[in-house]
Amino acid sequence: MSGTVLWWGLAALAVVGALAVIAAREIMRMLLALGMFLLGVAGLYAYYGLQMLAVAELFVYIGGVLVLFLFAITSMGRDSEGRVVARRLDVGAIAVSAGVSVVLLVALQDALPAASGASLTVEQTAEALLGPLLPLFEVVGVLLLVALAAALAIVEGGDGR
Amino acid sequence: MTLTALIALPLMGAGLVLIVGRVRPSSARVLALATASGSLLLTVLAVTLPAAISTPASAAVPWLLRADGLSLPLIGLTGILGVVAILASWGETRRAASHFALLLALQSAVTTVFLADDLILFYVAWEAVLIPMFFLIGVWGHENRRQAAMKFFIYTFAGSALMLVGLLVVVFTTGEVRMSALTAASLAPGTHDLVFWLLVAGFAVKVPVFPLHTWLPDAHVEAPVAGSIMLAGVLLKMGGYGLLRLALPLAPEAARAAAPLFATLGIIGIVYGAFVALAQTDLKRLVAYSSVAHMGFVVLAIAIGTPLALTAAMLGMIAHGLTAPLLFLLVGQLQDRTHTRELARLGGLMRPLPGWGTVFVFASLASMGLPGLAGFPGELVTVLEGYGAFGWWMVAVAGGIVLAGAYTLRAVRLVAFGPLPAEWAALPDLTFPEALATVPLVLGIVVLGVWPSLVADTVAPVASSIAHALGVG
Amino acid sequence: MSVLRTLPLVVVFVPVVVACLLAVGGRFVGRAAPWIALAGPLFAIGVGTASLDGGASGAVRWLGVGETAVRLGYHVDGLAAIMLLVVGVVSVCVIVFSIGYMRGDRGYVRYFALISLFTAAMAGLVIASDLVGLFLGWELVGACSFLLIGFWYERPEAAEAARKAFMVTRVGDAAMLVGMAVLWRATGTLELDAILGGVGALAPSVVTVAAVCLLLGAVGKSAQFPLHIWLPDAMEGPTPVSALIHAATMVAAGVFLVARTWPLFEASPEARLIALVLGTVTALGAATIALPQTDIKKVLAYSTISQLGFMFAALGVGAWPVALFHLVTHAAFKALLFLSSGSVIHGSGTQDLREMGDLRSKMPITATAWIIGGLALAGIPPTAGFFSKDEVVASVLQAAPWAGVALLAASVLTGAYVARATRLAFFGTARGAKEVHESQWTMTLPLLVLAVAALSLGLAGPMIARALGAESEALSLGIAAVAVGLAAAGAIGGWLLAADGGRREQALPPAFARMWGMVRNGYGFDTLATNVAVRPIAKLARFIDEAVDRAAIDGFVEGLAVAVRRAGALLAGTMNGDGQSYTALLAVGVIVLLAVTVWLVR
Amino acid sequence: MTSLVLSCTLIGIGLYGVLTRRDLVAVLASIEVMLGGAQVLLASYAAGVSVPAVGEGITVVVLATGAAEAAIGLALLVALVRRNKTRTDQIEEVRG
Repeated sequence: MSGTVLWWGLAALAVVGALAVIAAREIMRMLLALGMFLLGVAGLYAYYGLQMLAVAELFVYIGGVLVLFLFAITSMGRDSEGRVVARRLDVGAIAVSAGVSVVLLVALQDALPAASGASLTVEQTAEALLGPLLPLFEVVGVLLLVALAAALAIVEGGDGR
Repeated sequence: MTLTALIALPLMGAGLVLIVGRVRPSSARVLALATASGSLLLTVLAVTLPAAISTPASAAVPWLLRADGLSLPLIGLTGILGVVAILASWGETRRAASHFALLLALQSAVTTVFLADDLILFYVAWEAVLIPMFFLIGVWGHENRRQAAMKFFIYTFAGSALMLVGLLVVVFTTGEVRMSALTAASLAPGTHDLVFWLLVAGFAVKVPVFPLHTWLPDAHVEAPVAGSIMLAGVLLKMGGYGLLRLALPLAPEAARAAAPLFATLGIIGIVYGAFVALAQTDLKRLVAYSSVAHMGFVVLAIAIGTPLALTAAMLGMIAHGLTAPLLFLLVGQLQDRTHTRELARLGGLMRPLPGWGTVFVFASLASMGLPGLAGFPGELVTVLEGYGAFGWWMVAVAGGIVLAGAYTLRAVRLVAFGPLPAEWAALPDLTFPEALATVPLVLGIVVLGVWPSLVADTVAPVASSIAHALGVG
Repeated sequence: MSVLRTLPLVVVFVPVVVACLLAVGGRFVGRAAPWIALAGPLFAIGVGTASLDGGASGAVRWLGVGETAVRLGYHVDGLAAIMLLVVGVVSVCVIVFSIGYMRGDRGYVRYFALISLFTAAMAGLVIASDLVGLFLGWELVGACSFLLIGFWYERPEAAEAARKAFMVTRVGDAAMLVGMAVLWRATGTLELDAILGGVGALAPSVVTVAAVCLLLGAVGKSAQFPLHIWLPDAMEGPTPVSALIHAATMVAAGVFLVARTWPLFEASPEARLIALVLGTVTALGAATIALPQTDIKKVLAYSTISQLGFMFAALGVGAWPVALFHLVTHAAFKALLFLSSGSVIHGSGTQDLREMGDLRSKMPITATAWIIGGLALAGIPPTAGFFSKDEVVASVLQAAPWAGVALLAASVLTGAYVARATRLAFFGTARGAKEVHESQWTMTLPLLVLAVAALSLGLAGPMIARALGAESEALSLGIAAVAVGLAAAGAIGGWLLAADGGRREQALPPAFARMWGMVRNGYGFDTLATNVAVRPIAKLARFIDEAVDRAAIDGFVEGLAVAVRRAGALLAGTMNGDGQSYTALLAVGVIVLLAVTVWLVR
Repeated sequence: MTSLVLSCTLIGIGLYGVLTRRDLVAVLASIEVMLGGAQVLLASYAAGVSVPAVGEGITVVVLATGAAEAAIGLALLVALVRRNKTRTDQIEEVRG
């Protein structure tokens, strides 16, 4: 019983966070909302027994991405401060996004296997990553490296076009 | 092997003319004329000595060519018009080399259409014809040539797209690509109607069958003289040839079922074309609509379907292939002098231009079907056989013939006869090349008018086999 | 002579060759053109005389598939021989006459080339042994008439008249074509002896329809009511042309056609009745119109229409040999009258009777020639006209009294307009301003030849009847006397009418004068025909061109193009640079795709 | 099944954010939200995969790509800031 209550709590946390992100008036408040959302997600990972992933989420997203956002915002300079204007309630967008989620729901509802309650310890994950999934892990490394280089290229070479 | 040569010679000539044209523009037209005359000679050889043209279906030659009673007269006509078109453009100076090259390429493509025995080659050649024609109208045309060229291209292209679907249905359901091997039986039972109407869509636009004709006047009015000659002379015949070669033999029941519709469209074409021609103020548009009327006869003859009627259809096509180009040639020569085609401004031209005037009256009489000239045999037999097939509708056709006389005589009255306006008093009569260009057509019209069985006997066997397939013969 | 019998086709080929020769080598030939052009008609006379009692025949396969074939052939029987003679003699006279008449004309050589071509076409028409050959000649004769009426093409009236003539005759020709189609369907061939031999086997309706169609063709060509309106206008052509084509040969082709296909008409009472009615109406009507004419050629034109009406009436009652006899005599004296009027026009410089007067003092030969022709036309013995017209009136009176009486009335009128024209032109006081002179020998000689013919042909009746294979009845004196009496009475009336130079005619009471003018205008039939036929067709043509072709069909096609272009523009509008609208579109795409896959998978 | 509903709602919310927010940063944040939604779904079933570790491994990969994407997005943001265009409607080079 307590498990489901926890799940609902985390889910609520994530959903409220998400809503706050898209509705936030002020940019800093949006970032906080994003953080809340990411916390919810990390909690859900933990709930599903993926401890390693939960921890990774905390470090990479909340620690890394959120900071990146902060950095980007501060470097955006004065004028964008605190003036995050959201469009009026756009009915068309609501329809589209609701449509997408409903369609996804219908499409995937019987496609997924039954959710299992098993949980994964960090050791098991470590063995998997360094064992059969080693090439996968390497690829991930390369991916991140490329992303880094690209980011630098864009920022540095930006004005050169 | 001469069949392949028939196609290759003009094509090579075109290439040569392009090259030579760059170096010495003046000699381009001479070389073009030489090539055209060479291919005409070859055509005459092919027509007179059937033995010489047996093309073994050797592996070496990937595509298959075949010439029989249906295609021989048409390639003969193409050969003649090739020479006439080049003579008609003798005075062309703007980018002459590519002009003549395009004319030769057009002639080669049209000859391929008439000789192709392979469905795919037939389609490729059919589309290939559009390209030089498009450029001929688009580049060397008159005022709003681009719009006319575009309309011509898209209209015929749309039709031939449907035709392609039809051809593909045939190829895939029967697996057979060679026309000579294809018969109605080889087609899967269900596909007859589908194939028939798809093929007819492409051919009907080309003929043109009423009401798919509105591209013709615009194309003709804007096209240069040589373009009009080839367009009226042979391009329209590709539609008729397609109907006789493919649509009728492959789907006889559908053809017979559609005969009344085609007859009606044909008769409407005759009367409608005549009426509209009667109201024209532009001489070239008038001749274009007369083509619609003449092709109405061909459509009616095909709809009748008896062996004699199909032969009459062929005769009608060859006759129109001589009279219409002659008229367009004359109108072109007139426009070179008076720079106008408005009937209202012309008049009494027989006085300053006796040579041109005489040929114009001759061509008009031929175009209105005067017995003794090319148009008469086809129209006579169409009415004779038509009464058997469609009864009192022939009165409408006879009315059409009278109307043909009406608009032709009106044109003669407004252009050649009557008082001579002062501005045309000093017009120069025909020069030697211009007169020479008319000679092959005039001779052809007289010979075909006096001795129609020259063409009829070659067409007869094929016509009776088609009619037999239709169950009418 | 016998070699000519075996080679009848020479009557067609020689003039054609001559015509081409003159057309091409015109400049070199120059003044010798007429003498060369004589070759054709002389051969026609040769073959005609040689084949009087039956000539050669032959046929060739013209156009066909397997056994169904259209054959073209010739057969010179008595009828053809007579026609060849008529064509030949009149052509010779006309050509010789034209030497003087056409001298100095720019188109001198072209004129003789066309005359030669015409002779060829007429000969071809006459000797054809099948309907296609006949139709070939028939239309070519029409074309030559078009070119000759419009010979002085610069004059708008001539150009208009030429077009009108060819158009009206082509209406008749179209009917003929339908008739040929009917016969082709019924008998599978167009050869005359096959058709005429098998008339008995044909269904009555087929025979009647075919006969009526052919009759319509004849009515068009012989300018019978209602297709007569082109002949008076055809007078715009040179007078020798009027003499040859519009008096003797072409207009007689209609009568020849009915005679040639007589078994068909014999089997169809309805067709004969139509011929009788049309003939009688035309004979009487045209005679009334001829009376008030002021142009000498118009008088003769309406007179020709009237005389042809006589022949059609004779055909209507079945007396075709009599009609042929009258055709021959009419050809002679009408050609004579036309050529005389030509000489008068050439000499006095005018065609208007009111500007002539007392021409006999200056132009004695022409005057005598005209008078002989006039007597023949009126049917006064001993001229040929008396014999032939008498037989026509006699046979018609016997078969259809009402028609006979009408023809007698027409004879009265004929006498009247001949006398009136004669007095106005040749007697009384000279009213013309120009100096009048007699024509040279080349013009007066043909007049004399034709005058002799007009006098002597009456006796040729039995010979012609024998050539046609029919027995000739004896002359019924009673009717002859009545006819001559009436004609004489008419003549006196006409003579008085033309008193003191035609001023009495102008001094008529207003009511009568207006009616006189209306009759001169051909009862306004010409304007009626234009309003009923020509103008509506032109209006319909314009309507079809503008409304149907340009607006409806072309509009649809152009509209299609515009619609496609506008649809394209609409779609392009969505690419407005707003990244987010792109994502929205992308999302919509995703929804649709997923929905479809889900729907399909289920 | 419930995780699917959650994930779909999160994706929907994220999408709404992407479509409506004018500010680039907000758009990027919304993209993060959508990504998070997807990852939750993946996580809920990761354990259920036959070889548990593989499920885990895949989620790590997804996590990594998410991070990489965020990095690129922010880099773009910085570049755009340098050209002082921070509003979505100011970027018009893609106009058709």
